[in-house]
Amino acid sequence: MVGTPVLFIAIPLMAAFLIPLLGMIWKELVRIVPGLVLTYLLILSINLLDHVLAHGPIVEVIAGWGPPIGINLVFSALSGFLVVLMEFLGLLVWAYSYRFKRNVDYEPALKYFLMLMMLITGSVGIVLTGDIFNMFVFIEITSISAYGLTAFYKGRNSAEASFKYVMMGSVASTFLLLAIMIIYAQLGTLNMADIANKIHLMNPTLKIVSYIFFVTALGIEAEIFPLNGWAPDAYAEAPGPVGAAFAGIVVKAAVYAIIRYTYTIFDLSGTFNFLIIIGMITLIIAETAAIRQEKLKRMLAYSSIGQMGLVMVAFGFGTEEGVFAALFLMLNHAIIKSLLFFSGSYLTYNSTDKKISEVNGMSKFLPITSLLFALGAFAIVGLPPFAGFWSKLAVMTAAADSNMILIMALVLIVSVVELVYYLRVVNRVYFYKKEADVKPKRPTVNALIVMITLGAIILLVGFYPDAVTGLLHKASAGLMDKTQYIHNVLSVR
Amino acid sequence: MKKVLVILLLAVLGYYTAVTFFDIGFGQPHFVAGVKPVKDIYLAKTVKPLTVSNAVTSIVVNFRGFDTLGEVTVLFLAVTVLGSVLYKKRHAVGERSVLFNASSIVTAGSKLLFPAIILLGAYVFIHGHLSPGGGFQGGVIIATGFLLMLLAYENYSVSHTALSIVESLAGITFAGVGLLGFMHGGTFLQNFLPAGVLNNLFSGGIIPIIYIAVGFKVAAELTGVIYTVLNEKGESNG
Amino acid sequence: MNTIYIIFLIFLGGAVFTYFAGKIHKVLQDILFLVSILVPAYLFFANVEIGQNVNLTLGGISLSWGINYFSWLFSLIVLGLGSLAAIYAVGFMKGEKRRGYFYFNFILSIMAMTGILLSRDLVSFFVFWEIMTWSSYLITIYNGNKVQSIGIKYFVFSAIGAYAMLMAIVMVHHITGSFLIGDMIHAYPAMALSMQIWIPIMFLMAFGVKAAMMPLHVWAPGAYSNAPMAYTSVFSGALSKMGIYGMTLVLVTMVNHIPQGVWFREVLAWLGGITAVIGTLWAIQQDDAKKLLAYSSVAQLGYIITGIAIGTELAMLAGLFLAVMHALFKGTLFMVVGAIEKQTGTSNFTEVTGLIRKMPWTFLSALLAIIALAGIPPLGGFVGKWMLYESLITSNHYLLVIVIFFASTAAFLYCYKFLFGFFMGQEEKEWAHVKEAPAVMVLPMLIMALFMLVLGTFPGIILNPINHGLQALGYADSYKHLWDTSIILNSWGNKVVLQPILYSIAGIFLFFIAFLTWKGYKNTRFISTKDISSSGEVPKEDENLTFSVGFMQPFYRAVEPAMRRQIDKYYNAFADGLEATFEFLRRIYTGNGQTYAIYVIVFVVVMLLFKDFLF
Amino acid sequence: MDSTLFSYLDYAVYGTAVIVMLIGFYGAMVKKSLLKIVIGLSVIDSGLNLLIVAIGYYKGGTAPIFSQGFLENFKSVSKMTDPVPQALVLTAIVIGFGVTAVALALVIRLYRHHGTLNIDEIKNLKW
Repeated sequence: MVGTPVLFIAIPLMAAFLIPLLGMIWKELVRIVPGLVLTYLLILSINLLDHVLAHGPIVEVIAGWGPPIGINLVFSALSGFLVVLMEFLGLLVWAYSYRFKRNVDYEPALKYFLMLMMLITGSVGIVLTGDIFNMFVFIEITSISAYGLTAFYKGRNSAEASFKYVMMGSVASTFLLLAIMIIYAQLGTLNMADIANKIHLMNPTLKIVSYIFFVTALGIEAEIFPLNGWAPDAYAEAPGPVGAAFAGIVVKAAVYAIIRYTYTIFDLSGTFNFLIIIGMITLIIAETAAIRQEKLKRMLAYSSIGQMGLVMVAFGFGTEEGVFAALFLMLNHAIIKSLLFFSGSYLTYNSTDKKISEVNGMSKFLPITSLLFALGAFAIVGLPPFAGFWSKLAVMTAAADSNMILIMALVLIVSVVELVYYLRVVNRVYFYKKEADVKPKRPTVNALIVMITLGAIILLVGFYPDAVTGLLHKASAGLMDKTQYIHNVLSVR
Repeated sequence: MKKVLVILLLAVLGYYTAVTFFDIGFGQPHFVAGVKPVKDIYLAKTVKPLTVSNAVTSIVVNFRGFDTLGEVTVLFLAVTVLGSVLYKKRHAVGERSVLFNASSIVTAGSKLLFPAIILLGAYVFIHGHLSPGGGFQGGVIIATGFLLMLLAYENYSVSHTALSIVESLAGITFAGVGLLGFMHGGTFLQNFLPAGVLNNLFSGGIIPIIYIAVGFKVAAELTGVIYTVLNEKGESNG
Repeated sequence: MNTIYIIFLIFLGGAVFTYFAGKIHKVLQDILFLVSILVPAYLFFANVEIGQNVNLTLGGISLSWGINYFSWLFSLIVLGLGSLAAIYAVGFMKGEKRRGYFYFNFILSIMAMTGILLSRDLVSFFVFWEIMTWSSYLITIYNGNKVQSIGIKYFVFSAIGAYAMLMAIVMVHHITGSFLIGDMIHAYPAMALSMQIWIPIMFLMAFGVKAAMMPLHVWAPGAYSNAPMAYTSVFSGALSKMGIYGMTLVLVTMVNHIPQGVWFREVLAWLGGITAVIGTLWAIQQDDAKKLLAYSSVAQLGYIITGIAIGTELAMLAGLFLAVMHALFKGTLFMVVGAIEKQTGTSNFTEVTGLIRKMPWTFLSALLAIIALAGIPPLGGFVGKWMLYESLITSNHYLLVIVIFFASTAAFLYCYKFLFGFFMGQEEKEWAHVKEAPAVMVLPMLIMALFMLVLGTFPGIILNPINHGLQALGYADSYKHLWDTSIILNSWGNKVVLQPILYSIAGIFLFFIAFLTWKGYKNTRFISTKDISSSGEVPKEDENLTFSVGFMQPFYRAVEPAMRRQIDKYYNAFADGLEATFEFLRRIYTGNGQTYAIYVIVFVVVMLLFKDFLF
Repeated sequence: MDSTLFSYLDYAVYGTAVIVMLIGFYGAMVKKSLLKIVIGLSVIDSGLNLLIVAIGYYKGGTAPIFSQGFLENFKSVSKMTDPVPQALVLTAIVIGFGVTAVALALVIRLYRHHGTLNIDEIKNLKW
């Protein structure tokens, strides 16, 4: 073993504290160091994942106190998969925005990279931690970085978006704390495995209330329907790569938290059906809102919300197949939506309103970016032979095996809606005449490399899904096996 | 209309929340039967092996020290975000919303009080493992000292660079101590110093060190927050 | 490595390389394009052994690729027509923009169709089906933003169909635990009745879209007429046959096994018949040759659907034979229109006339194709139609015979219009410079015309493979069996009895045309086609006075009331209503942060109130 | 819950905390001024913190500090109040502070950008 899970938190924090000092030595360091940190963590996460797949989950205790006394981090196949995904996307976002911020002053650049790094670290922390209060702390780290990143650009309405996000975020943290305290007051512990072990002792009413508070709080971050008012605004107003980070990293962490609570901690009946219901509502409302959008990033944001709804539905099947499908969907969504955000923000680079009509005819000026955008659009609606198809097939298979015919039909009908609005944009990029006052901006080399990498992954997964399915099967088996998780954590001393 | 709706909704929410907590019960053991709450373990282990008097400190810094690291990060981030949100291209020195000296009583009094406040703050965070208080409380006290000075003097200024250096160094100390523990004992934030004697200043292993770092950090960060916001002019056309 | 892999690799690699070769040299691109279609086609027919399957596992799903006689028959259409159209396309695309784009999608759609025929499992079937859909969609919108809505209509219909199929596929998987088509067929008779009914319906929806069956056909005319003609010949000729292929499989392997299957067949047959009538009536009204052919395609597909829906041995022979013939003559006709459009810049009857001397070879192929289409002996269309009538009569569908007969008689009207509009009439000065299309374009047309002639004379050449194909589907050796019962087959083939008669009919017909042409040519005085004025009416300056304008005016005045109710309108109204609802729904996002916070409280409160119900 | 043990005080502490929270919610959701909204949000936090601390309280319990005196005439550890909620509330307060600071900074930005503090006029992003 080359390291332990705690390094995923400790090293970026150390680096975050160091970067302002390093910046005093050489200003370029504030851009370089986060990249180095993320690269190291990516390598580390891949190594650890390799180890975990061969030898079983790693449970690391902090400060030498075994569970349930101290805080512990769990690096299992599931969390490991998500960590690799997040670090990878984080690295890509960093690489994409490396020169993007050239024209920005030193101070904001420093803060941008700091916030970005903490965003990723917070999300990774949410996934790794085995303690509900610690998860709360990481959620707050993630949210505060997200507030800052949303409001990063002056001149736009970014502060408005960010303020909405802050409002929702505060409400979320209130409910989260309430839920945590209810659990603590009943079971006297904050460790997830320990709670899961004892949850059957709890007063059923209190259990339900705390679950409701948890879902509400996490649902705000995970963009569940009535709770996602902030999401389109924040996606639309944040810098392009940050939108990708939201879709690919932050939401994934929140969804992970919800399913961890649903699958492992709580033993309520009906939670799965509940996930299906809210997932379906989210999916339908988001996709219908997306089709009438006039702004590209808002459209992508709604699409992202919709996909998360679908992920919820897939988790709601409650079968291993369903979990597999949902994880596959998460992976595909992270990669494809990032590509769409990356390429989309170059397609509307110099426009003020980021209207969809401003991408008209961009294919002549930005051929590769347009091609990649089209690839992403095709992939996300699930057309074979691209990556999105396999996850859609997996979702459908899981639905059929759970006898959810109606859900299947609804999801497919909504997919048609999704298809229509993506095709409209792609058609605009390729077949419309460019609007006169829009000046295209050529992507920088690093951005281009990032986008091509993502495109290559989409094709790779599309043509050779075996590259990921083995891992995903292991991860989903790990999530389903609750007793094993409890045993793994509680047996550590 | 909206008000009525909100009040109705809040009434339902309040009812359920209140009932939930009434169910839990106030002022008496509320853990369900058959559960051994962690607080008993914490209380038992605070004296031995940790040799810390203040159980809250032992929890905050040692048992759940990881949370505290996150908490410090949240503060650090808040300052960063604040700087990013309120960043303006040219920093005009002395451009403050409060542009007058306070009366001489206040100025003289603040000068007098300032060292005392700083001393009190330092005392609170150095003795965090012995008595109520700790790094956060001490840090806040120190920051109030700076707030007092900023309010009293028109052109009192704090060096941004110095703040950020203190902040960074304190943060590095915290994370560094954690990593040292990692190298020493195999787990992050593990104690690697001798425990000392209970109720002495030098006890509790790494806990005082961390709390001192936290104290500095909180002080620097809160001062930074105050300073950044104070330097913000209130006009709408910025 | 198995030949099948090599075929797909060449297709895929060829598509990519062709796309990028345009950056190096145009001719290189053309050559690569031809290579990546013709070489796999050759390999397919030379090396792929019938009945041998390749098995592989992808993403934990076991797939199987292979071919049987039935799919081999369709691959003949796909790869044969595909190759010829590819050669034609090289000429057609000369000097056009976005050649790389066109070639790329052309190759991919040929690959996808080959893949569909090779698929022995539902997942790869679906994958190739979707690739076929999007590649053909991309070619449909080749002509820019004007056709955007047409393209999207095509794609939406295809997607609805495809998703219906996906549902059926996963349901089958749920029941059988496998994606193999063989397993599905095996398990079908033992399924629950609801599944037995729904699975075929959902499959038929997908295939019905591609085969332009009646309520699902609205995309077809637009898509067919707006794609570049070099592709439309494949689109209408081969791609729509994928629908027929799938439909046949569903009917034979599933519907046959349940008592309710009769109803499926009746409904399908009638839908086919109605499609034929509607398509024909619309075709007659068109002034644009592309539109005309597009509607005509819809109509022809209607016959084919009727044929296979009836499902007797003779009807199957008829349907499949018509399918092959349709690929041939509609492929040719679209190529003809493409050539005319390429040479003159328009495909409208009201503008181009008198091309007979300018483009004689094109005319020849058009003539033969039209004869085949109209079902006049000695060309193949006649044989097919005859068999279809006979099968309808022998299976007691008298009413349907009338419907089909009406449609095919009415088809004469547009056939005539097509031939006359373009080729006959006066030569306009405007078109004096028009030359014959380049050999690359003419050659494929002539080859296909030749095939039509041969198949018309010796239908056994193609009926034999069809017979093999049907045997692969479990039919008896129908060809031999029908030998004695069918009038047409009885007297054809080896024992040529009817042949001389038919030839004399054809000879007389040709002679008549030649005579009229000659006679007419002698007796005409050269005036502009735009010089005719109707009695008493003074034409305005900007009025188009070509004789083709309002060609069938009286006819469609007669049918107008029936035509007014287009299904299209209902679909559009539905889509508009849907979008209006969506517009309303998205106002939930009011933009006020406080409202969003209230939503959160509402969410919590609702959950708290219904907590006993939910959990 | 044994109702005989239930005194009015028991209702009072939790009740007050919940009511403080509700007041905060009301402020955040009804008041039009951005500043009042932020105040509302921090009032929610206050109520919540009160609630959390109240959970850790035991009747007649001492502070969880092992002072010299405590150790000399050793009382039972179970006489101490629960230190965990106190530790948690410390974290919650700090985080609440961070969020409030960010929110206020955003209010400054919004005021600069829109020239108003009325949330009804800050609705450029919708649908």
